[in-house]
Amino acid sequence: MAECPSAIVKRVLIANRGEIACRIIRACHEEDLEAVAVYSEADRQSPHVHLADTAVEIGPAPSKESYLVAEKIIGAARDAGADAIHPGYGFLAERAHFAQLVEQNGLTFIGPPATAIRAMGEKTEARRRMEAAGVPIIPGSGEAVASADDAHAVAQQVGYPIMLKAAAGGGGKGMRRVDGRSDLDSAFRAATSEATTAFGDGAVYVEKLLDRPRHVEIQILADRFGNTLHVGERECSVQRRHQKLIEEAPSPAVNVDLRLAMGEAAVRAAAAVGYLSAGTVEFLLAPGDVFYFLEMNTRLQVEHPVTELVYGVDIVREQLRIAAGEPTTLPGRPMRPRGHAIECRITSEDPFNKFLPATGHISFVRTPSGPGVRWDGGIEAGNDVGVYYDPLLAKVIAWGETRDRAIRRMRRALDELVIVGVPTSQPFHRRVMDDAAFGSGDYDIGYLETHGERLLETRLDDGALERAAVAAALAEHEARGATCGVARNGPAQDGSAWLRAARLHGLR
Amino acid sequence: MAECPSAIVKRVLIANRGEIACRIIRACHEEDLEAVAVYSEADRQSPHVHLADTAVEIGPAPSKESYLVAEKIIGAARDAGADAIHPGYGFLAERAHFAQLVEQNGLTFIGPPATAIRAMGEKTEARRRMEAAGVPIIPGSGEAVASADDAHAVAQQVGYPIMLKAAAGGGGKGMRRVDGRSDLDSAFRAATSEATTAFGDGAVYVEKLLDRPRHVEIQILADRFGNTLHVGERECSVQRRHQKLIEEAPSPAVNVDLRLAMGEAAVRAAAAVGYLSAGTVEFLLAPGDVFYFLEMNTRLQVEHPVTELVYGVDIVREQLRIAAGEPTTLPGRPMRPRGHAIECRITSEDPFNKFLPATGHISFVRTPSGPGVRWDGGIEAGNDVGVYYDPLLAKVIAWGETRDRAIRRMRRALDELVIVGVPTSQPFHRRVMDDAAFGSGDYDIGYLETHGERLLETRLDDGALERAAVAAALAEHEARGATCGVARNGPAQDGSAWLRAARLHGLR
Amino acid sequence: MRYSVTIADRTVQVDLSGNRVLVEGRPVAAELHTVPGTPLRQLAEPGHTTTFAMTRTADGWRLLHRGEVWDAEVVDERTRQLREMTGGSSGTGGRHVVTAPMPGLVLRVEVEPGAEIEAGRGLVVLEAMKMENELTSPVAGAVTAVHVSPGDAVDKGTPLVEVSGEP
Amino acid sequence: MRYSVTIADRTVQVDLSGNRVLVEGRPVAAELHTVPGTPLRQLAEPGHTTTFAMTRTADGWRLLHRGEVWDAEVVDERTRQLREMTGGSSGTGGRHVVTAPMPGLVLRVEVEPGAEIEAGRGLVVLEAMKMENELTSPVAGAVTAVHVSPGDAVDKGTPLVEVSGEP
Repeated sequence: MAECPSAIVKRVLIANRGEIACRIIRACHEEDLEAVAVYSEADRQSPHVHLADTAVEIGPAPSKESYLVAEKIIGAARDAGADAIHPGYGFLAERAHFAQLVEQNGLTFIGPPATAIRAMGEKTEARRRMEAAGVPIIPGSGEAVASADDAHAVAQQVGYPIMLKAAAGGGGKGMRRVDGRSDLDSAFRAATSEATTAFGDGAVYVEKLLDRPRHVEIQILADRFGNTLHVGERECSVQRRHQKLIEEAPSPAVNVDLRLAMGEAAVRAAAAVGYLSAGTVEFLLAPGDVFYFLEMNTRLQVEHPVTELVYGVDIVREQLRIAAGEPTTLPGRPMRPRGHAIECRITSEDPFNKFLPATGHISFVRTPSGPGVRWDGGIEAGNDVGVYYDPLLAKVIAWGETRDRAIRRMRRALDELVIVGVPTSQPFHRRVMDDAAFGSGDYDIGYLETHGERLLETRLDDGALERAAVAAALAEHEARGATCGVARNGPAQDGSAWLRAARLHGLR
Repeated sequence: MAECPSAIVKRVLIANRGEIACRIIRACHEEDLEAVAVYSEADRQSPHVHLADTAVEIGPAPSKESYLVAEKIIGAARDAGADAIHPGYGFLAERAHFAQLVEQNGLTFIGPPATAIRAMGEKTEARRRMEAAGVPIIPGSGEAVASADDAHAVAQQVGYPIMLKAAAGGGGKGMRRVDGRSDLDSAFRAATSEATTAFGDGAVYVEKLLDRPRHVEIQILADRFGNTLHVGERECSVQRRHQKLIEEAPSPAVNVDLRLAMGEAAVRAAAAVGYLSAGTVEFLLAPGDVFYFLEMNTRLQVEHPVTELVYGVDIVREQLRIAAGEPTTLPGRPMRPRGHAIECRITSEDPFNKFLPATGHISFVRTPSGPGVRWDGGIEAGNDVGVYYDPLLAKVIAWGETRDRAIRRMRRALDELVIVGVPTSQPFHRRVMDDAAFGSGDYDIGYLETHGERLLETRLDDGALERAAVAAALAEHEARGATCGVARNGPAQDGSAWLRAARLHGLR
Repeated sequence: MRYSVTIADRTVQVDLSGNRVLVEGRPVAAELHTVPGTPLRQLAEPGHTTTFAMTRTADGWRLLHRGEVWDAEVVDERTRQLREMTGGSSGTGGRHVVTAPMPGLVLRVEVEPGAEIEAGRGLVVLEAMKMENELTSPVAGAVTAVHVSPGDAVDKGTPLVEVSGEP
Repeated sequence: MRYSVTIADRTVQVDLSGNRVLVEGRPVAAELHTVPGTPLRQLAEPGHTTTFAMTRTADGWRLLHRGEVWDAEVVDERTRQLREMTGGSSGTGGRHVVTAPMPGLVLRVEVEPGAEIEAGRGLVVLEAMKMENELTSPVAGAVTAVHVSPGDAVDKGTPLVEVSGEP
């Protein structure tokens, strides 16, 4: 496709919000491109609006009335004079229809062709294609099953436990583990119902459930000059309900040979659907270096920064270049990772309350910084966290010369981070960084199930309890005094009592 | 010295403040070491106090009564149970007497031996040693000159222009350029007086002034196992009155061969004084790849982060390891830089008012973040910037795959940075990032003199003027309305006028 | 003034009468300093400095410190004595109202009035932020009321289910 | 209300009467939004959004935007008319008092009373933050007073030298 004329990309609309919109706006500015933000009524004061060169309001807070309305995005692009659209992740990013609509309106879609999105989005179809391309797949039904009985028939061939998965889905929605026939009916109903809600299509298929595999994925970049390259793996086994919480690169379970084998399989997967731009091929890695295709995410991934840090590449920049018809800047040969990177997703979920999503007004943020720490944020003091969107607030990413160093650095960064106004997942991450099971690198997708309860026990040693109690009492005392506006210890006879009190309470 | 018993280092006192104290505390925490901060009365609420595990007050705001009093530092270390002291840069960092005192008190000095500090601190002595070690030196008097006449005699041998330099000094103090005999008397008096004030020793010596050289320095690391290694160069030619403003690594003027030659000369320089820990050998680089020894800074350098980013090392961590008797983690062979890094020093100096130092209360800070941006800060909202200390507030460091990418990223980071409450050097840096002369990489220590005036002209295009004027008028209008507490446009007949006004003025 | 401070079910007595700090009767040299304009407060003790981010809550203070978060209930002596006299307590007996922790959509109701349940039993599944969230009973006891049905949109704080705890 | 806004010696008339925005008589669709609790304000115009950090100054607002800083003097119409009537101006004539821009130590005084000087002539060298800083005359004219001597410690705002500007 080298003869394809270069698209003119000067002004990019980012059809997203939060941290990923900020990330993409930054990449645009570093490439001398103007960035157009879109925002719902709830997001007028969000950081992505402040960072952009212009911003267009696209409707009420619910995503179905704003960020998910393809026509409003296209309209905003036209109004703002944008010539390209970056979808980020989530929202419209993996809707083939949207990619098509963008191109039909004479705009450049910064992502893969609609055909590739469609091919990978229909999961049973993707399985067939992968099998044909020589990419190892998990034994299973291969196509949607019509009933619990049909699912059972497949399960008898491949053996329980099995996984029910939404054919149209991804991201953990419409998935259910089934350990035996007795669980199957309710699980089938739940998966079908959830798939219908999430994707408008209730079809589910059956896969054999592997025994505690690791989730390892390969980053892909493909340009119009025939380069389809793999850029190493990411380890994403710390998950909760199939939602990733912590990612790292490289994977502690992957050596040079396995990296090459998985990378080449991922390239075959991408090439089989005519892929372009950045994408991720997810695998389950079982003991003995056996790996199976899970799905391909045909978009920028939340966890892309860990790859950027160890390979010294800028994946969003590569996307912008590829969309403009330029070749990728990566070398054709396999690259070697330098050091180690870890990402913690800071979400507005309360780990001590079953990770329930929380809302609130963020009154204060102290971001971590210093050597080896990257903050990809989507919030600032003054923002409200509402119920309408994904709870991801920001990502802390730490790089170190070794995995051990990266963990220590992440621990230090999490010590520095302060978010006041909404409960976050920060305490969970902080504890994982101290956890020997995580530190060993020998963990799998059962990590949270196995260690979660222990990790989230109340931790308060005597010294910390006493210090916190003293601080709370002094603060309360000060607050009451300040409210009353009178001396608390009787009338002051001279200035010194006031001085002592002022010193005690930190008044200036 | 491999037989030297390992020192026990568990609790490190940082005899410094501001960004470098924060940097060192972070390194301690990443090495599982406790960090003890010291602070003057002016610094109780400074970030380094918050980051540390404990903090000791050491006296009144003037450094001569706090940070510069060796005995107070030693006493604080004893009180806090520290077993090692990191001096940072400035203050006591290059006082051989202090290093000696630390060791005499049974504490570990995290830096070079007192003998090495002394050898490099006495500039004419250092010149002699360097000459003996085969390190190229600038032609000059070789020793202190007693009078302007003596200086003139040397100048006649090496040719005007010459430089008068404080023998005990460094950091640009007690230095004067002299273009001919007529300037010499006043310059000699000024240099002698400034040297006396700054170092308590008025001795000055003469060096030939090179025609617009570049300032290029080599990072050194030396451990107790006989490893004395060079870790590439830094380009520091953007200076004002010998104070560095912008540094980068690698230097646009240095290729692989020159890097090796300068690196080996720097290693000879360090080895000649029995160096240990991190240090920097500064050179002047003239056209034709000719370089001359300028001085050795026997301490951690402000600009060390650019080296860290391109070589993937942690220089402070190496210092901590070396002090504890461990070997450096660096490979023995010359390392190759990856990508390019630039540092801008954000100081409380007003570039539009001759870089005059300014004071104030910092009410708001928005730090730059995202891919490739490092913020090494020493301030937070709520801090006061006083007159007592160095005006360095923070450093913004940007990494990119190439020099051009690093510049674009720095530009983007400076666009994001907001410091409210005190004028800073930020606008200067922002403009340099757009400057073609800097962008070409072809600049020297005359950069600011040549381009400064042009760079700091008023820049305000019609669009920006109009937007700023409208914003100021709307803010003023809102502020007046809020103050008066009455409707500005006559009595409101119904709610809608209020609503419109509220919408117009951004009230919630 | 004397305060009872309770964090994670452990209570510490802090006496601040007369410009001294007594913890469980023991004198402590502690000072609390505020960074102006921020929630950051620094507790300075000999040999130890702790920085907290502190915000008021309904019954005390929330403290954040190095990635951990603690809720401190702060009660002054008089209030505590009053409570003790009137028999107020925070045991597991009495009526418990489970409310919606965030706005959302009720997907399923998993109990009926009259049901005897264990602590931790799932009561209602709420969809919010695109995730299904199961709300559970804080205590063992009997379900005394169910206020919502599947399909209901609820605001934060809406009562969902009431449980009468075993005494 | 009508405002004269002066930035870097250029003045723009902004008319905010009647809930419209007129710039030099031209209608502009502009709204200013504040991020609560911060100095950040966002000027939204069709096709362009500009975020400023804004703080009040003695005579208007300081605006920070993408690394640049502008001081805007904001004068309402009535005040401007009053000034014009009373002949107030910001020219170079009249008495100029050069004050210490920061606390410091006077190292040298480089002029004497009565001296005729050019604009930019060095007046006093002040040591502050370990640097020598030369303060210069903003105008050409005559030195009418010298208030300090070498060795004096001065606070911010202390008058150092007075210069009578050429009209």
